[in-house]
Amino acid sequence: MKPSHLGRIALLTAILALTPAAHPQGCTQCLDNTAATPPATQRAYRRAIILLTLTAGGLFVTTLAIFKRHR
Amino acid sequence: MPATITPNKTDQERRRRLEDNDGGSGRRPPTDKRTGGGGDGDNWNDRSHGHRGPYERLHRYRLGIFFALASDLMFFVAIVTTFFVNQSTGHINAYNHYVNEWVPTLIPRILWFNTAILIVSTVTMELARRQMFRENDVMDEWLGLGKPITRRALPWLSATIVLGLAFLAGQWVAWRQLAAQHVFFRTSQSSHFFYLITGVHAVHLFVGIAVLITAFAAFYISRHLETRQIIVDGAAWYWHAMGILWIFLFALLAFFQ
Amino acid sequence: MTPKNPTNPQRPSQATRPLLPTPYSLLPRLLDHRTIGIQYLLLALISVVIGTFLSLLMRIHLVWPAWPLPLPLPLPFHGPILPEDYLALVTIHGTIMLFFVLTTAPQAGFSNLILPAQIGATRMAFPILNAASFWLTAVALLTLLSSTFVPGGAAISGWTAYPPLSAVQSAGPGQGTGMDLWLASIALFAIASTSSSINTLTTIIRNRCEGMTWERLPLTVWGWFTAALLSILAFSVLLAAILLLFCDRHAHTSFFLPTGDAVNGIVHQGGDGSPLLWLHLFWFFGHPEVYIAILPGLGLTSMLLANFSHRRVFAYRTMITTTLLIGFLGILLWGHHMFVAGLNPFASSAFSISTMAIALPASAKVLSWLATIWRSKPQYTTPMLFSLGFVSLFITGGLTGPILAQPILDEYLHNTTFVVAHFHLIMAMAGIFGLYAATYYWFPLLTATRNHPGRLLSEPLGRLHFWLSLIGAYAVFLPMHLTGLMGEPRHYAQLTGIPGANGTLSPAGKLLAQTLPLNRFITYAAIFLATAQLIFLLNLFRSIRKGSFAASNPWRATTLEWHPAMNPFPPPSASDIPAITVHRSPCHYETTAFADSFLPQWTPNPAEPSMEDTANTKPE
Amino acid sequence: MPLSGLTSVWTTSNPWSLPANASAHGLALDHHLLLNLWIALALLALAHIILLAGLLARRRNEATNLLRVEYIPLVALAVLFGTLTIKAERLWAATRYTGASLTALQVEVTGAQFVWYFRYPGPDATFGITRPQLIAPGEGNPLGIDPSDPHSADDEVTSELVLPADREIDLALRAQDVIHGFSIPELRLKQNAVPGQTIHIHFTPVTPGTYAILCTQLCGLGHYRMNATLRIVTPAEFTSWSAHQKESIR
Repeated sequence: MKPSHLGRIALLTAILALTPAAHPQGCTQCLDNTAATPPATQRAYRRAIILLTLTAGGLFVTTLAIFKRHR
Repeated sequence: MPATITPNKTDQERRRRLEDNDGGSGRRPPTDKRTGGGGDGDNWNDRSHGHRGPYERLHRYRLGIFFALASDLMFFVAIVTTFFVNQSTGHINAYNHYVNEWVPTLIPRILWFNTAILIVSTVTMELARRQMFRENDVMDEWLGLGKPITRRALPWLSATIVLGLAFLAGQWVAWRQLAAQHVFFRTSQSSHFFYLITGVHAVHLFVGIAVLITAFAAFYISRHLETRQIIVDGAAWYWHAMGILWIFLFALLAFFQ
Repeated sequence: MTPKNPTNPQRPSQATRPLLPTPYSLLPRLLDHRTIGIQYLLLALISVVIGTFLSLLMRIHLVWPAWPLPLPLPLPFHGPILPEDYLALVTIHGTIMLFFVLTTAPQAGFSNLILPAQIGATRMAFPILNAASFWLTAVALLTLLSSTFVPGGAAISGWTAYPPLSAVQSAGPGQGTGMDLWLASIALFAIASTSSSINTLTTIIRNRCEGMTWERLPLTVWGWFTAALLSILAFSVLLAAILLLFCDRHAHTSFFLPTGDAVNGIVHQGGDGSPLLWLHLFWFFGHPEVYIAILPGLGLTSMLLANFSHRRVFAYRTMITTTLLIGFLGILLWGHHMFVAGLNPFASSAFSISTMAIALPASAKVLSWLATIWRSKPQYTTPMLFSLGFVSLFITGGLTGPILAQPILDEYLHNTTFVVAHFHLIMAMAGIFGLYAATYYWFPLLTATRNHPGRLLSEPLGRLHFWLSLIGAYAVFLPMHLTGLMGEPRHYAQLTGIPGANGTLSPAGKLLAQTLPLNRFITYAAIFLATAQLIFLLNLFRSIRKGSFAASNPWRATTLEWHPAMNPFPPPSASDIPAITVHRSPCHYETTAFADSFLPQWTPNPAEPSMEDTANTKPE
Repeated sequence: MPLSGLTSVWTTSNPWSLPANASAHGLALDHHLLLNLWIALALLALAHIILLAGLLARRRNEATNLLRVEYIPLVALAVLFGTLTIKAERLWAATRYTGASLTALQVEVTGAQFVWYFRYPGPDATFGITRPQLIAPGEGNPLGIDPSDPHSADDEVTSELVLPADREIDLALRAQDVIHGFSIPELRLKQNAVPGQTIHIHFTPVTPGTYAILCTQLCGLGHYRMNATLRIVTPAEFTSWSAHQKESIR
């Protein structure tokens, strides 16, 4: 096998060996961030907030409408 | 008084005293459509019918029930909100993976049957309610010519009570079936919600049935036609609301888990 | 109306004949809205005395930790105050004051006493429901107070009861039975105030007398209306949240408990609950709740300022709109309590904008008040003084609102005493000033019976009470802003001798110790403020028995509650119940060079209707 | 700029001032806070002057000009509050909308009744797995770190937060039992630690010194004494400190 090949393989192994050391922090972070509020949960909370506000607001306005009819 | 078309003073006074003093004791024809007078040309006489008419009490109770149902709706909305959020909440497991352990609770097939029953009961309830307000019968009954209203409404009312009880029984069966599969209230996140939602709704229906039975008794006890009308009418609106609510809750449990 | 008054229908007695075999004379009395109103006010009075006492205990403990409360018998909180006792004090104080004073007194007490009269009705819509909700409230109060006697003491998680602290029994003393009783009490209160609000709404919409269009409703009625509307929307959500929390505590569910939550070595194994969810549900209720407490006061202030400065309320229709707007926006901004609680930052921004938005209707109200009294040479009666105090406190407390509504600033100020100062000024102090204004103003109607006309509270004592209270209120809560800016957090049982990391005074200890001089001053001011209230109690008890009799319309007011027929004295005879008809919007005064006259809502128009009248009664 | 003038006025003339700021983002926050406070004070004074003037001046016919009295001031207030909101939102976005850079120093903060623990990931820049079952403060494992996880070997747990100045810090906030409030007044920092969640905040300390870490969310009877100390040191001191920590671990 030619030394050049050896060099390439060495480079490749070096890169492969070094990457884990380079990215674990990134991994912890993305993992933690999903743990903080995964998109699904965020969506659920958004849905919850909208549901609460819309229902309450709707009832508020409906009552006003009823009152206005009797005014 | 400005020159507007108003009943004269005495009439007005009589009307007011009646309105304030008779608790629907039926001294006034229940189908009387007189509207109030007075005011200062502030389109008082263009008021909607029944606003000052004989059904004062009835409409008051309807309004009260509307508000009660509104706040009840918020109660259920809060629970549904919790449902959505808990459904999509997960945690980091021992292997440092983010997992969501929500396992849907398979709803027993009998719930479909129960839903059908509840819908039918809503129809019978509405029929019973309609019977209470047929003007000729109301006049007859008020004049003491027999009890046509009772005759017409009672069957539908009883039907509703029976159907309601059937629904509750059906729910009970559903709970038994789940329990047989060892799915209990505390089993899983979704089973919490299944039992909570069905349970709370069942309690509401239980109250509804109690009211219906009261209405049933009222046909024999209460001397005032309007009181009977009010109980049936109120029970009906409550019952309809619970029916519609159940359809939403059922859809939630059946399709959105 | 008084019980034996003929206009009081026999319907209640009929409706309840099957229920309880009470003496026929007593039942109408118990179902009569005026009696119920008085009962509510008494309940609120007892509560406010207790709540004030507890707050004094807290203030004293903060600056003189060693001082034991010299209670003779082993009542709760006797002897030296432990940290858990302090937190129990915080919890009970907050719960009692917000629920049983600031919600009950204006929203149930005065609304029962005054609202029907102000809309020309002879009674509330549902008397039985009305009485039921009062007795439920009373039971709720007793439940709350009883929680201080159980082993472990009362709940220690504050009036917001955040889980897991409130969900796990082992999380601290008072989180066992005490917490259960707290939850039960609040659940009962929620049911009670929902039903009383249903009653209020139905009464306002249905029982108005002829001519009382919604353009002509007094602003107090609008306040009661909006507050009641908010209660039916908010309290049931609280009820649901309490139900869920109760399941978490006793039924092994996990709505608010996350997996692997380890409290004192006990690891919770269950589904993935979310503590944040409680915050959402609670504050969805909690923020409207504080508006429920203040809205009636807003309405009353407008009416009193106009009445005593002998003017029409400036921009009446705008005032109605702003009242409704405050109520409506009040539903949409609960998230500003959660900026640093783990809320999504984007959601924080949204909530902060909706919160800033509510500053505008509030400012509109202030502007209208200023315009109403501007160059009016008002008549400085005690109710007027308290209304002016309300305006001042509302402005002072309100101006810190927009500051706290900005997430970035909340990141520093959240849960500091700055927040405490803010909501005490705008809700507690302004609210209580509103209640005082109402008491001094409506006292004749409170005390009138069919045997003797109503009495007046003593004016000199009232003025003294006002000035001391105003000074006291500012002396207590203005310095509290400063301690907050210095970084003093809420709910701290001690400010001194806090053990640091390594024996010596930790940086935290230093930071807190710096606030001590101010805190001493605040405590002295609090004692002063509380003492000033004794004047009111004295005035109250003196005037109830031997206050001077009032005329049927002592304040020359234009609203219907002063209509002779609405006054229990003299009792109208069965034959002539006047048909009350409303002819104009409230607050019609005419000042000519010779004399100033006023036109009550119920008097028919003079020959030529005045321009403003027609201008004001045209439908929107 | 006048704002800094206001700041100095406030901090010098007022004996009870904000604690000295020690973070990069704190300065802008302080300016905005003081701007707000001065505006509030001005409006307060203005409103009360109008109130008193209106009461003292002699009687005149009531104001009728809705536009001048109500709407124009309202618009002015709307503009004022609007600008404040926009300013605040931009500051908020700068601190909260974006995560920390990958080069930020990672520290995990864990709140438990009634103490703060700080964990440094060590050379492998990765935190070991924690399991609630393993929590045992008595046996020196207050966080329940799983020893079988290779990453956990070099984790350092301290009771004192030591941070290098002028480097971005990425705090991961966690709570074991109940909600706690992590607050460092001098860093203008506050964020609740919620059980079941890991919440990230990032900031850059600038001024070396020792500062107070408080709990600002009611967490039980020991809430008032749940504090810790933050030491901001120079980068050099920090490296030596962490080296010393590793020694102590071995």
